[in-house]
Amino acid sequence: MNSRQFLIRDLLVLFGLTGWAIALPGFASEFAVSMALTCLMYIALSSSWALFCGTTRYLSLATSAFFGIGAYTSAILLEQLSWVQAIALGSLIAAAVAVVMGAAVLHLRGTYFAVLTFGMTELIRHAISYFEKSVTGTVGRVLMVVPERDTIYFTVLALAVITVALSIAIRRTRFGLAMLGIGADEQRAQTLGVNTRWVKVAGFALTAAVAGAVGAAMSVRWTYIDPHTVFNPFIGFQTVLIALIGGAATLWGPLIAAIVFSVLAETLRLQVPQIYMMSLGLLLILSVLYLPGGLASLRTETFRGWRDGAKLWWQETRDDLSGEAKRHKQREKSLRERRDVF
Amino acid sequence: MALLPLLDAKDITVRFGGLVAVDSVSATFMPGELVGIIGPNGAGKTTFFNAISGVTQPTSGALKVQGRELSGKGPHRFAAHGLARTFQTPRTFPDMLVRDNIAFGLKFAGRRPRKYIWWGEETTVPWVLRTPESILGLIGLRDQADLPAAAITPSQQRLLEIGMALATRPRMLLLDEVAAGLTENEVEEMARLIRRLRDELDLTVVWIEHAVTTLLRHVERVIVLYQGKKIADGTPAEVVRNAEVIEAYLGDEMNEPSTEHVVEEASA
Amino acid sequence: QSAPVRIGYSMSRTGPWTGGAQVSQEPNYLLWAEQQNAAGGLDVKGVKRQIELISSDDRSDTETVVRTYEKLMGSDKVDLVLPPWGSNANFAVAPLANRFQYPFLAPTALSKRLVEMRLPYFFLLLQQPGAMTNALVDMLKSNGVKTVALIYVDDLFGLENFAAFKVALQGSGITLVEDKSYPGGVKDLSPVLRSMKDKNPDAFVGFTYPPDTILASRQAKEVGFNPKFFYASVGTAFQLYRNVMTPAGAEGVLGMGSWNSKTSPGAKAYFDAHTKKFEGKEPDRWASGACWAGLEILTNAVKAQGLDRKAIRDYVANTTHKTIIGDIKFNGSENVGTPGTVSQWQNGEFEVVWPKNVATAALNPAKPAWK
Amino acid sequence: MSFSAWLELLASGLITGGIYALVALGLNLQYGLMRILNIAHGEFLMVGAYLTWMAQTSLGLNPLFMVPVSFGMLFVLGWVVHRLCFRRLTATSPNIDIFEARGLMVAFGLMFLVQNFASWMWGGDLRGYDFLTEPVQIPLPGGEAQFAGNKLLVFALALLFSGALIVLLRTTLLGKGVRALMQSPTGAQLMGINTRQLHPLMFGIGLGLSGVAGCLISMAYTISPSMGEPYTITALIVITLGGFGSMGGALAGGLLLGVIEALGMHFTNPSLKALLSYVVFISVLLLRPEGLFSRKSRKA
Amino acid sequence: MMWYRPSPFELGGGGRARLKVNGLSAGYGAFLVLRDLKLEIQPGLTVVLGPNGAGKTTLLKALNGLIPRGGTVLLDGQEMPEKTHEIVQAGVALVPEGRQLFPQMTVTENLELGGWLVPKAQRAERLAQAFVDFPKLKERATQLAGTMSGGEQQMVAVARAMMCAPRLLMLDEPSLGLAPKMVDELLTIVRRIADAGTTVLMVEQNVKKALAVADRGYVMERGTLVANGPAKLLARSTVIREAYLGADKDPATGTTSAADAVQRRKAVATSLTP
Ligand SMILES: Nc1ncnc2c1ncn2[C@@H]1O[C@H](COP(=O)(O)OP(=O)(O)OP(=O)(O)O)[C@@H](O)[C@H]1O
Ligand SMILES: Nc1ncnc2c1ncn2[C@@H]1O[C@H](COP(=O)(O)OP(=O)(O)OP(=O)(O)O)[C@@H](O)[C@H]1O
Ligand SMILES: CC(C)C[C@H](N)C(=O)O
Ligand SMILES: [Mg+2]
Ligand SMILES: [Mg+2]
Repeated sequence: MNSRQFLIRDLLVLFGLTGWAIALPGFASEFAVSMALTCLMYIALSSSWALFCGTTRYLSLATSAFFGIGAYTSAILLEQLSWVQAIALGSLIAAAVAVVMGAAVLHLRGTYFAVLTFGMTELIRHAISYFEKSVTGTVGRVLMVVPERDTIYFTVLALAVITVALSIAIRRTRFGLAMLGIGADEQRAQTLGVNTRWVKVAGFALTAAVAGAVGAAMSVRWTYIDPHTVFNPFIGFQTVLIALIGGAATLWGPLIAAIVFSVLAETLRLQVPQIYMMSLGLLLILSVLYLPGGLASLRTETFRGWRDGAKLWWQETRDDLSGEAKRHKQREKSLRERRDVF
Repeated sequence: MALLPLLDAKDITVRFGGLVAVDSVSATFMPGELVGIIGPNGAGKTTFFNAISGVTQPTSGALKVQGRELSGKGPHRFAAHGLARTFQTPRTFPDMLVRDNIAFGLKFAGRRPRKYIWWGEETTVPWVLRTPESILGLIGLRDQADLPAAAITPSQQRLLEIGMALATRPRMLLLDEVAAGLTENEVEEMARLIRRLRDELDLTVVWIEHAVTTLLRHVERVIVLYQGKKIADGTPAEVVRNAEVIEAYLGDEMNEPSTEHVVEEASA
Repeated sequence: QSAPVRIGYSMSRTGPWTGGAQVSQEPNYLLWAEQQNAAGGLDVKGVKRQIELISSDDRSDTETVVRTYEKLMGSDKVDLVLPPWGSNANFAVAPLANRFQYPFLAPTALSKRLVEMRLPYFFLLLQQPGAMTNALVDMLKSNGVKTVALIYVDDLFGLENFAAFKVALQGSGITLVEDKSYPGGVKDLSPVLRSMKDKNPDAFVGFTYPPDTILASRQAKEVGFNPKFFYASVGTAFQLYRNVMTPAGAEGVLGMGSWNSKTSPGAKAYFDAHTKKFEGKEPDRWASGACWAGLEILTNAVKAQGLDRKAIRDYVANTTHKTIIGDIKFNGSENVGTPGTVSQWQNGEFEVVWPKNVATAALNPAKPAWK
Repeated sequence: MSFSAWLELLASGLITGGIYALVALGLNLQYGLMRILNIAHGEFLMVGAYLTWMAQTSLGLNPLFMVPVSFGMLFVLGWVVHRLCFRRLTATSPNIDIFEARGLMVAFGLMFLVQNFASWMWGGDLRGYDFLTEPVQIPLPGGEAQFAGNKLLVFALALLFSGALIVLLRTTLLGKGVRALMQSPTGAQLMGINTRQLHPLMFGIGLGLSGVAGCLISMAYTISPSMGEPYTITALIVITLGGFGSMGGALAGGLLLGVIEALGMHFTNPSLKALLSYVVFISVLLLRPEGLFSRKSRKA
Repeated sequence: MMWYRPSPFELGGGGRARLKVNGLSAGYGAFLVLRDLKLEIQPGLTVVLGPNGAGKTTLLKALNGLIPRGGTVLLDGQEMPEKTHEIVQAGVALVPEGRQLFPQMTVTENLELGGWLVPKAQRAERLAQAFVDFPKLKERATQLAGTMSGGEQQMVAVARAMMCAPRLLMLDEPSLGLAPKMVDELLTIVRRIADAGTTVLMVEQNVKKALAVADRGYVMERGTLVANGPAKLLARSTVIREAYLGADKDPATGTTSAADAVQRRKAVATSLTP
């Protein structure tokens, strides 16, 4: 397939999914819609995260900061502004914060960036807590008027669709390529003519805008929000986790993972309440070990690979057990490509 | 009409802590020149390249590209003004295909007529610099086009580095030991390729190489760095007779029979 | 044999809320269902029906709580629901309760704001900050306390209690010599306690959560800060407190508590049943009682009204309920039947010591030294 | 404020800081040296704490006895975890960045697994026991201060373990070997390093140290299955402050953080404590990304 | 401690190792670069020559266990172990292509790690020797290896491999990126090592200089060995002169056996501009 065919395929898939999601509240149960809402929330969050962080390999843990900022904005302003305005403003403020944060920290790579974004999230959380406590004399906000559930649903759906559409579009532009180049070798990309600073800040702001909007839309479901809930680092962690499970550099990976992960987690939670988190942890580990490219890399060959791997493992174990002599004979046969380095 | 130098570096100094890696080096490069830079290991050649391509901020000094002051600007600005470079240790995008490595540069090509953005191919762009395929043909990596860059040998990666640099459609090409690890014959091939690039694409080329005999046969001017300082700047013939250069760098390299002709030719 | 009554709830079994939820709330639900089932089932207007509990873990996550209750009330359409743990989760489900018209008798929600929302289906069993702090100030004042130093946790619980406490102090003649807030999960309170010790107040008051309650107590012992009245909040009523501090170490410590097994025969029966079922694990002397009382109210409501949820609501709202912790009566959402109380550790038991009419033991007005 | 009050304040900050440093030791090996961002660090610490609690309450063992025992048990656990997870990961990850990302995911899985294993095994309640809570008088110039015995013990052992690690890594090539291994696996093998042993060994030691930290912490604080996360975060902050992989740095970073918090708490408000430590943390990262106490300049 | 298992060979050289390779094949995944190779390395200094992509690096990698191999490799009559670290413990060191330094560690640390298998006291001795051989490294002892210049890094790589006192030292293009004077110095050092008893196998592109110091040479093309013999004879052979020494100065007829060079010339033969 050439790139145009890919584009058409991607758009068709997106349209199909959207149509299905739009129809959902019409026929599905209360719970299914609620579940879908969670999926959509993480689709938007992790797709937008992957859009920037997956391609540039700047592992940001600040998603919860933007989510929280969006949430607070809508909580404070929902009484004065319309729903759409509140969300737009939430997303705007989150993006603005991201620009400032990005300008300060985007010169640090890798671990430092991850840890710093996390630290900044916590800083924002504590700052807001302190501000609320000492200035407004309360922590948290109670939302008296909240929109209908369907309004929230369609809003988050729209955000998810926009995010995925953006991802489809941006991968094809210079901007997308520039982010890819930054991920591969930032300085090299620069010498090839990429204004990396601008690209990074813009990309970071873009993810933040989405996270802010999602935060603004979702948190009204909780009636009461306080910094601890909306800046909960786990929102950020989970976003990263989902994107990585799906394949951070892929288009559909985060989407697939958001659905699979949320549904799986929920199913396990309801079906095997005793050990569901353990099963989830185990599945997660297995998926990283045996599906390192993420869910998006799942193909029929993958299964064949597992089978061969299992065979090989069995052979090795048997040889390990039966001693060195046998292994020597087998050695010449096993011209394996990858070797265990460690 | 006095030609404007393509690149004018004045008193470039780069320090790393207490170490002065480049010590107040000035050099101008005129359009169409093919200049070699030589010097012992750690003389500051690469650092000088880094400084004049924006990769390292010089501690002091001024840089002008075609009369425009670019000191303190990021590498992308230099690229936009037609400066392209290779890295001594190849820095290709390892996970991308060889072809996509080239395509990347083309996307951000600096010296591109604005029209190109809207109307596609521009006729004034030399045909070899239009598509990844033609550039790959030029550097001889067509067969490797669909391999990830990580899978090709280091010497091939050096070729790819040249391709990536060319893809930005530069005016000036900075080559850092692109012929390292090649046999003598292959270095010769490389030199011819570089000369053709200069002649036919109208480039200015600055070339660092330790294969002095070949280098000196092909360049018109040589700059010699030693302990961060420029100790000579002139034609190969002048340089090979410079006592300081012989002492610091060449040793008895030029006395071998196979290289005598260089000296002869140069002095003729 | 008629179909079982399906009762759903979501509970924190993992995450930060677990500690409280697994002491004050879920064990009671389980005990209640077991007792009812053992007695033939829940009496639904004269018909005994088994109770089927439908529960799941909410990971201490608000969104999960909301989703679970949407499932229980919207999709599964269970007969009744029991509330989740803590103020945050109850805030989130309160509007849902109204939308789906399920009565909620929340044992661990504590906020004036929740009362102010005036949700007809939502009832808060625990004494609210106003009542509790009034009782506390009343007690302090009656015992000649002149100065108080106070710490409170930086969240709704701490802030509301602090605010109510300040209101209660007005006109009492007691001065607040120092008040400091601290973030939850703090690992060292000794600098604060040392500076409070220097001010030598008559009483120390902490609106704290269990880990911090224990931290503050231990560190008070560490720095030798031993005011005549040492009051801390959530967690003092836990068996854990006595285990960690040892009975001698806990002696004289005051805290939020409103009942123990001496409060009423029902309370004793409940206490014993709980301890038996959970192999020595005792219910806490504050919220557990309220939780059990809520279950008693629900049992009676169902007996009287069947599973008609509107009728149950009206019954709950308009009746004065006799429970193990005394009479409960609702004004709007708030329980105004149970008075604010203060309890104190005495000889290994957390005795209600204030107000006198519900006291199970006499107040010891001078805390002995830490042991 | 009197001189002795100052000293007292400093001492209490140092003690808390010692605990911070102790908590960071294991993660510093795993992340600082091996680039395994073990987000389940706090969970393993919790396991150490629970083992100690169990030994104390049901078997009546002295918690001190559990220091070596929990080290040993977690060391073995670490070895096994490494064999089952990280060995394959290191073999299949094309580069260190990808290894780090995948390692993070595995660690998340471990976090779920371990945390919920603990809930399932021991229930979600808060736990604790009483051990050496008696205050001990410490003579200070200009008076004396008192500190809980267990805190002093924890502090002393924190110093001891940090010191032992510093010595171990200074006098042997073990630490350098691990760092080398992460920077160039091929290069390390070419030095004759048995990478298949060194890696699990260091991971095991890291986990063992988490176990020790958990054991000691259970003496001073209440424990619960969800107690891990804050400790992971503290550890991360401390090792970033001190410079990844530097044991001396982590010790200094931990102590510094403790003192800053104590002073901040005394002079401003405990609520500002968290804010303060994050401000310090972020400024350090922005101004000296290689850590406050590392002399070598490392590229970010 | 097991990680410090002393090398089974006499430290300080004197091994005079002989390497016998028979039926060696190796490659990358399904792609075999070397097929059924047979060679014998005698004590002394052996050089392997060959154009780009001939498979020289592949040969060294296979011998050192960095890629899986087929066939028999006997080191002093003993089967060569399979895993790299075991091979190194058996006394075989390699300066790999691409150097594989530890970029975030100082020069000294890099060298120390080179002596991983060597007891501490001797490690210090060897470090001192390395600093004598490469005075530049002594000067830069605390610089991070990754910030060194290309040539300086090459020196670190060579010095590091020599730290462990191997009985067989393999060098993959040790002169890469070195200035001419430095190349001479390096080759002198290599010669000295060979004379001191360590067997050296060196891949070099600097054909003339390499043959001048080597005892024997192999020529490799497209994965097979096409010629071998004493270095003096090889240096005079036509194969070598034609293929590597740039004997022919006429641009129109210059020949080379490197496949891609031919291709390159073809491409350039047509005009580049419109
Ligand atoms: N980031 C750095 N920090 C410290 N010193 C540096 C740094 N980069 C380069 N140097 C030192 O500066 C000097 C000049 O290095 P440079 O790379 O320019 O040398 P070079 O002339 O290119 O040498 P070569 O021919 O070996 O490539 C060297 O001694 C090098 O060690
Ligand atoms: N990682 C790899 N994956 C696939 N093919 C490879 C890989 N490395 C090398 N090759 C191929 O194997 C062949 C031999 O490569 P090798 O590196 O051994 O050549 P060489 O003789 O060392 O060349 P040079 O002089 O350039 O170093 C080349 O054709 C190359 O394309
Ligand atoms: C004190 C508790 C019963 C209420 C709970 N701490 C909360 O506010 O979430
Ligand atoms: Mg250089
Ligand atoms: Mg090679």
